[in-house]
Amino acid sequence: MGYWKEIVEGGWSLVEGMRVTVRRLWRPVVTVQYPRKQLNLSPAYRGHIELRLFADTGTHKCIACGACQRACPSHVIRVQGIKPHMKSPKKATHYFIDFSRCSLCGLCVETCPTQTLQYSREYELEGDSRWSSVVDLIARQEQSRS
Amino acid sequence: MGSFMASEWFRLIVGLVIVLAFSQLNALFLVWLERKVAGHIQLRIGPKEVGPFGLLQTIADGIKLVGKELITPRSADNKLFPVAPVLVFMPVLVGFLVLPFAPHLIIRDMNVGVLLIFAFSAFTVLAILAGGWSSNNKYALLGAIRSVAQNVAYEIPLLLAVLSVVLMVNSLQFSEIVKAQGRVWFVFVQPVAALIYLICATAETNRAPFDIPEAESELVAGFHTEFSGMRFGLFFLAEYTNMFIVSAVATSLFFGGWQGPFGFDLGIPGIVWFLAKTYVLIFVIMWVRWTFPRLRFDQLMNLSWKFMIPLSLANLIVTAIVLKLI
Amino acid sequence: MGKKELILQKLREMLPEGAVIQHDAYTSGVAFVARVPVSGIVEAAEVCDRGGAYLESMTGLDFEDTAEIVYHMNVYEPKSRFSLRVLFPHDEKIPTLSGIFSSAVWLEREVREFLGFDFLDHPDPRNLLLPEDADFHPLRKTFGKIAAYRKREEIYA
Amino acid sequence: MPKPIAPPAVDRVYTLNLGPQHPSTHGVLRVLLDLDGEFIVKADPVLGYGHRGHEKMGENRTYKQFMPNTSRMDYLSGLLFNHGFALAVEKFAGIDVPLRAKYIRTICAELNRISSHLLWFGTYVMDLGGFTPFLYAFDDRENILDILDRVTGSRLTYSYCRFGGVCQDVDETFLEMTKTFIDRLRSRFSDYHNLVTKNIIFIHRTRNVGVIHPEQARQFGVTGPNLRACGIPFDVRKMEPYELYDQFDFEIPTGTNGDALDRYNVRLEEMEQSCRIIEQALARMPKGGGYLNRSVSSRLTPPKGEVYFAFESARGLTAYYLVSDGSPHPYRCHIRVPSFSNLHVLVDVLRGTMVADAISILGSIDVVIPEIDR
Repeated sequence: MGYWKEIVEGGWSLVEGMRVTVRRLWRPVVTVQYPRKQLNLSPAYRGHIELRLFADTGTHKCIACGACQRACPSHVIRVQGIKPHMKSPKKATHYFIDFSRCSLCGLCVETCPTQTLQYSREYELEGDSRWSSVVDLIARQEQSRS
Repeated sequence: MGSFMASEWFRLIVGLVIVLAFSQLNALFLVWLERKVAGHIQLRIGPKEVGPFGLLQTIADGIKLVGKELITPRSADNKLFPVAPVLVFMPVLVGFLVLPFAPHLIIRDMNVGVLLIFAFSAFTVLAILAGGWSSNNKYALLGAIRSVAQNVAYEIPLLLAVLSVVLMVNSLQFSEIVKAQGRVWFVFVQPVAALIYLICATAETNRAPFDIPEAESELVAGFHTEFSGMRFGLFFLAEYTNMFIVSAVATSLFFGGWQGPFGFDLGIPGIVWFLAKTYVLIFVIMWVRWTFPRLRFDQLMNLSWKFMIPLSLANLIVTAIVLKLI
Repeated sequence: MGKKELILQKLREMLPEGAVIQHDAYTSGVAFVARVPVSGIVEAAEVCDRGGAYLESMTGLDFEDTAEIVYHMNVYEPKSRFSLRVLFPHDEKIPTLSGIFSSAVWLEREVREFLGFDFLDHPDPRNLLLPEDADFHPLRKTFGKIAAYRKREEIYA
Repeated sequence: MPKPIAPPAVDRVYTLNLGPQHPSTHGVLRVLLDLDGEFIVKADPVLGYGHRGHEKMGENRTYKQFMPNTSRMDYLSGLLFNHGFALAVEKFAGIDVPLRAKYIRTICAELNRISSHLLWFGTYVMDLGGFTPFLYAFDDRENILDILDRVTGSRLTYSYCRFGGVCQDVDETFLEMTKTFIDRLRSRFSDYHNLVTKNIIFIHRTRNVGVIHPEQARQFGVTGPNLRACGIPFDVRKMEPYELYDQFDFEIPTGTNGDALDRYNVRLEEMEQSCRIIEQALARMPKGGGYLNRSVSSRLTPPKGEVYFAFESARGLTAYYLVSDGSPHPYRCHIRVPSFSNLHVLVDVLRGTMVADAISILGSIDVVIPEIDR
């Protein structure tokens, strides 16, 4: 008799399964239509690295010490700087970073002594070739400022 | 010219044109409906971008498929390979000839209507086997062999269930069967046969939970793995047209064709009743597809040989006895 | 008397004096370490297998003076992992444990392809992760940039 | 028990290539199946498509620089791997962690375990042909990813733990979101049971399919939910309690005959247990107290010697075996991965089953291939 009981129970389980799916039919849709509406980013979102704009000096405070260059596990940062003259601190002229190989681990942001690196909130980066992802952050900041 | 207009020939040609147009539009609409139903069941939207409510999405897919290159694998059987999709699609159209849309809207009200539909629907299995075997791909071969075994196994209970209805009306003509359901629909008289018919119909059109031949997660895409472009489009349209025919036959056999429930028509014309019921049945088939997992191949066979066929035979015998007594 | 103590006792009888060191504080993650000669590894593994242990992981270590394989084994009991260590020169072949533990088949294949330590009559000596025709051994200290090539006693004093 | 097949006539056996591009292999895996009709005679997985050399990277990076690698091995339980690596180095170098950081790490790790089990649930039922539960499971999983995104900043590859704590503190909204998520997940379990667990087709597809015997599991070193489904309650959180797991009370769900259905039930029950752990952790979490022990230098040099630290990831016992020669770079960094042996038992279990079952069994042991390829 177990055979018939199993069939009845099986049939009832199928009906119950269908009840679950049909109840979903008129529930509100969960997905967001991306290009039309955009989700708001989480406060701690880690976008690609960029130089912070300090109010007092109006520009970044990168002293080209190379701490981030050494801390980066995938060695994607190259910093160059000059000392205008003997007494003054060093100032960074070029800050190259290869976004396509950066794994966004955040070690550079943590080790920066002058806290001038921060995560941006941009996630729609694109480029036509692999080399277009090698970016000079300083030039980028000049551009965004002007 | 006038006599030609009223002659039988003209009626046939107009009927053919209407059938082709209706079946194509219907298939496109069903593809859109399936994606919308699947979307909303899964808490997402389904096609929305192309045209109002995404209605032109299927047409856009069709144009894309027509535009795609027809790739033929080098080692494929180049005589059978291009023919297989046409073989699948052609018999499905023939089924429209005898469908009872409305009292006088049957193209060819043959007295062997039911037989004709099931004869031609059995032909698609041959075409699927041709398609699967000729594409010389292991997955396609496995899919084709499985679909042959499945269709053979589910053809028998399907016909037995239909037989018990035909026995009651003792005529194979669709209009006779629909007229016989004037007062009460056969689904209340023959509930078991209706259930068996629906299950076997889903299996016949290779729809989940019986879609073993084109099981995505196992056989990549089953028998139509190697087909690209409009060849795949034909397989796709054939499946949806087949689904329409199967539910149209179910409405006319069990749910009273163009008649309203229990005799009162509420003034709605016959064809609206017929299409409404057919689309409700199609919705049920889609609803089943997006709810249940897939049966394994041997369970599928056991379900048919050990459960469906005995049940439909018993149902047939009971119908015969009851008819004898009344 | 858990399974671990049974295995410990049998290993003590089988191995020479001082070969088995016990770490009760479980600091480095093992209850005891058994230094096994190359000839006795199959026998020791059979003792562990009969004692109900399973071969958890197999790690090859490449030192300047010697090569080493560490077999970590565990029993389904609290805090009862132990390890067998085998020291052997780089080019010597080690008897395979695939007869005793079926998991050893893949583990040995991986050690062989990454460190180049060969196993005697291994059932399936193909490469597991590296391409079939790869003849280099990446985890050898001589491969690529050498961070540091140490002798064994510099690390395990 | 699958039908014991007679030795196949040589000419009838043909090899079918399952993968590497196949919809239901989780990651890039190719299995050479020797088939006799529908039944599998021999299965031989081909691995290494996703090999990136994590162990070699471990040797020429400092301990801190290796942290991003850990969440890229098993990308479904990235936080569990971060947590394990941080604990391994803390135990090795003797770093103490503030209590609040311990609670944060445990909550995030258990959330990550639930999200990994949810993804497994969705893909497993999809392997069996049911497409809808996949979307429901991902709908729930999306909540977890948003919660973790709020705190760690990324959705999958977290690198959130540091030696001595975590890199960012947790705010009130995180705690509320977790609480509401747990209640919402509990209410969804009844739907999952109605839709899948009680479904007769699902039961027929999974009962007595891919049975792993306890002896077979011991031979191949299987751990995690697959082992517990054979009836052996072996869970590292209970066997070798690390961090706070000895202060929470939660059970270890076990199955009886080790088939796909038992593995399914064990994992669903485990999700429930993780919810209980998170609730207890939320209740006992101290308000104040730092989230990071700042006295740890970035060029950390643990003492000479070795440590073998095992922890329970979503798929089973995972362990870091670190050998240090006193320099900031580890001398040898070996990672014991559960999927390696879980997939290995498949070679033995698949013999004699059908192709449709092969996919079901592969799905039920919940294997992540990049974790094996390392």
